[in-house]
Amino acid sequence: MVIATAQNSVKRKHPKKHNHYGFRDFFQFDPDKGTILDWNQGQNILTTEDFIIGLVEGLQEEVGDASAATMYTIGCEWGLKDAFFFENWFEKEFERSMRQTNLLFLLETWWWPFTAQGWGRWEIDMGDRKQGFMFINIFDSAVARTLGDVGKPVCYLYAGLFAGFFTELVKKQLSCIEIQCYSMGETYCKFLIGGQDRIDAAAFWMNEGATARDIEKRLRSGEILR
Amino acid sequence: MHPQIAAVFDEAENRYLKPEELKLISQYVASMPERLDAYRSLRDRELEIVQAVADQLEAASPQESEETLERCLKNALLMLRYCALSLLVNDESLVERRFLAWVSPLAKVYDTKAIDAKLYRLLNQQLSKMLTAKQLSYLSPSLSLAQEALLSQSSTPQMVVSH
Amino acid sequence: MLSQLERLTREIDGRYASDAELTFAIDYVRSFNLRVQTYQRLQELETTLVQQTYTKMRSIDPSVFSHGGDDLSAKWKRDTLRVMRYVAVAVLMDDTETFRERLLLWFQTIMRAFGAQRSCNLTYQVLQEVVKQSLTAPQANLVCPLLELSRRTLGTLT
Amino acid sequence: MISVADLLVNNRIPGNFFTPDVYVRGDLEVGLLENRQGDRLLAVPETLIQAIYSGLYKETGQANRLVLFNCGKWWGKSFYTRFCEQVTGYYSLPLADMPMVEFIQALQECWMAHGWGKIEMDQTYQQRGFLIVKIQNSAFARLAPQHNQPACHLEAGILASFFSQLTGKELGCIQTSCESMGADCNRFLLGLPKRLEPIETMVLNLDHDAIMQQLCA
Repeated sequence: MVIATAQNSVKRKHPKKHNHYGFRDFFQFDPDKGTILDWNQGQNILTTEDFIIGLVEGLQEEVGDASAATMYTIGCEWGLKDAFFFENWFEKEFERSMRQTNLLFLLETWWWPFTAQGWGRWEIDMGDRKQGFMFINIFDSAVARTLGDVGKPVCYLYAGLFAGFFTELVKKQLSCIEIQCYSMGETYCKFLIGGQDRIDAAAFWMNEGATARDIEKRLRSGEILR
Repeated sequence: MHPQIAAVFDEAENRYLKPEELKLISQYVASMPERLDAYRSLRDRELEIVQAVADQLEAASPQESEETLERCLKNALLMLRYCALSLLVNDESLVERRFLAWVSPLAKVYDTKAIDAKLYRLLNQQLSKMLTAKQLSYLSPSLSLAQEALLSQSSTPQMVVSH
Repeated sequence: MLSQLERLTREIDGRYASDAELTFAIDYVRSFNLRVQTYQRLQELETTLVQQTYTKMRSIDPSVFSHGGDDLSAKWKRDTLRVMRYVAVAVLMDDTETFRERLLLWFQTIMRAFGAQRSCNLTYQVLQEVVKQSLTAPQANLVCPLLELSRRTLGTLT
Repeated sequence: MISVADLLVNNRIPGNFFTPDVYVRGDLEVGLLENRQGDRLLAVPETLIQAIYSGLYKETGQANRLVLFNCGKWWGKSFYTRFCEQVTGYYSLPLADMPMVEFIQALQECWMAHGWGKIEMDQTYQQRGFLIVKIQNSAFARLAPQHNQPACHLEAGILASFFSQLTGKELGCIQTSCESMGADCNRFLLGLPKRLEPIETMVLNLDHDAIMQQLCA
């Protein structure tokens, strides 16, 4: 009702409004076309978790264990494309270059559309940025929540998304690994982003049974695989 | 609700409401008690109203099947319910999105325009007997919107897929 | 009120609302005059309230408006005005939920990104005191819960 | 005599279950979307749709079409179940008693509410064992990377699953026209896999009408 009537005009009337992430502000439904556009004029489709399951199961059937790597690659492509998409709307909305913006503010602004699109909330920990790595927590990962408790990390799509986006943002090849997952019985998912050497080290330690906390500690003490 | 009232938060950070905008809200709020009365009357006397319509319609259409009449009456009940809601929140577009978008394509397929026309005449008579002129004036924008939309469309042949 | 009307239209699908479901509308009609008065009062006093809060905060903690040598006063005023104006509309419309969804949840992440929680905590605490001095008790009772919500949402360290 | 009271079920008259502004709601505090049944929804942005195409191409090369079709089949299977649950629950009717017009209309509304475009059934060739499904404004067609053959493999998969379950027969689905190639809409031909076989090669150089002509000659 109400707000839906006004919704199509909000962006037109207030193109520079920043707090536009409520459902009825953010999405514009076109009843003639049967399509949905978001605030930044990107087309969206709504799906249930069946879409994620379909993707995971369909891949499993075709490529077997390579499905994890494939989901990661899809994520990387997503992050890369989204970095360009983001830069475009950010600079229009805020009338300034992405590179002359407070970094934390920039990143919060990047994640807001994902929050509105139902991908869960995040928390970013940049305390170790100078050392070349950082952590992201995701609450209610769409992948892990969908697949349930399977005893190992499953959010390759998110890991790829972060790797792709941050690689483009800092113009340096970065990778990402999920070191704690809702699907391992944890309450939220934790991702480590950094150069390949660190990600390899974390993967190795995880294989040996290290927890996210162990990995954080070892990284902070400067330990790296030889 | 009136789109302008629904939009009060949109400009909140830029400015306070203009006197005429504030007046619009005040007018709506002032009309609220009467709207609520009308809503409650429609709710509490729905069966009485529509039953009277049903009896007259059945008597006036002996050649129509009960199934068809029932379908039309059901749509009329739904229409009245959405019009009542739209009277309450002062938003006719609700009737379009929630009622017409669903019922018009079906009414088209079942081709019930002739019966619907009769039905609406009877229904409107009942309503004008029961509501005050003021209440009727709140109800009629959505009611005429719904009735005109359904009576103005042409019919299409029915689809025949089977399970 | 807006979010309640919206919820009503969502929840009553193909049926009528019960009297209990309509109570909010009756309550709103009853409180409306006070809401308009309060809204207009906030509009009149906007500058004074913000200025008084600013002075009081300065006397409590002079460091709160500077960060690494930058004077944040102008930025603080803009942010505080923004919240105040949303509070005013939320009072008028009796709509805490829309206030939260349209402003607070987003603003919380922004304030955190800039590390402004301590300043926010103080701001919306002092603002409540100032409002209580300048508005009548019934008016302040409509405004302060929203300011307290702002303090808790924007001023809490994670 | 018609009793109006008997027309009501639980004092309700069902309308459009899939009305967009009622069907979907968002909760910004937790960053979640859900439908009116309480199932979680995701808004898949166009950058992800593009990434699915390009990521799969990188990893699986030409096989990406088959992979997408398969993913669609998995998706369609659950979609059918969920859809039937929703409509039978909301309209308080077992599926077998639901008039086909209303079932199809609910599907059309459901399709639109999810932003998947407009879907229509064309039964011209039903006597010959084919059903044509037309979809307009598909995001999968609009965001397709190449424009030399039909691109909506995911949708083809969904439709194959959906109509297989609806009809109780294992059906195949082949796309015969695509918006990405300039067609007015995406056409999907559904039928028994054996009867669809000859079309696989026709699709590469014949348009939809020519295919139907050959098929029904």
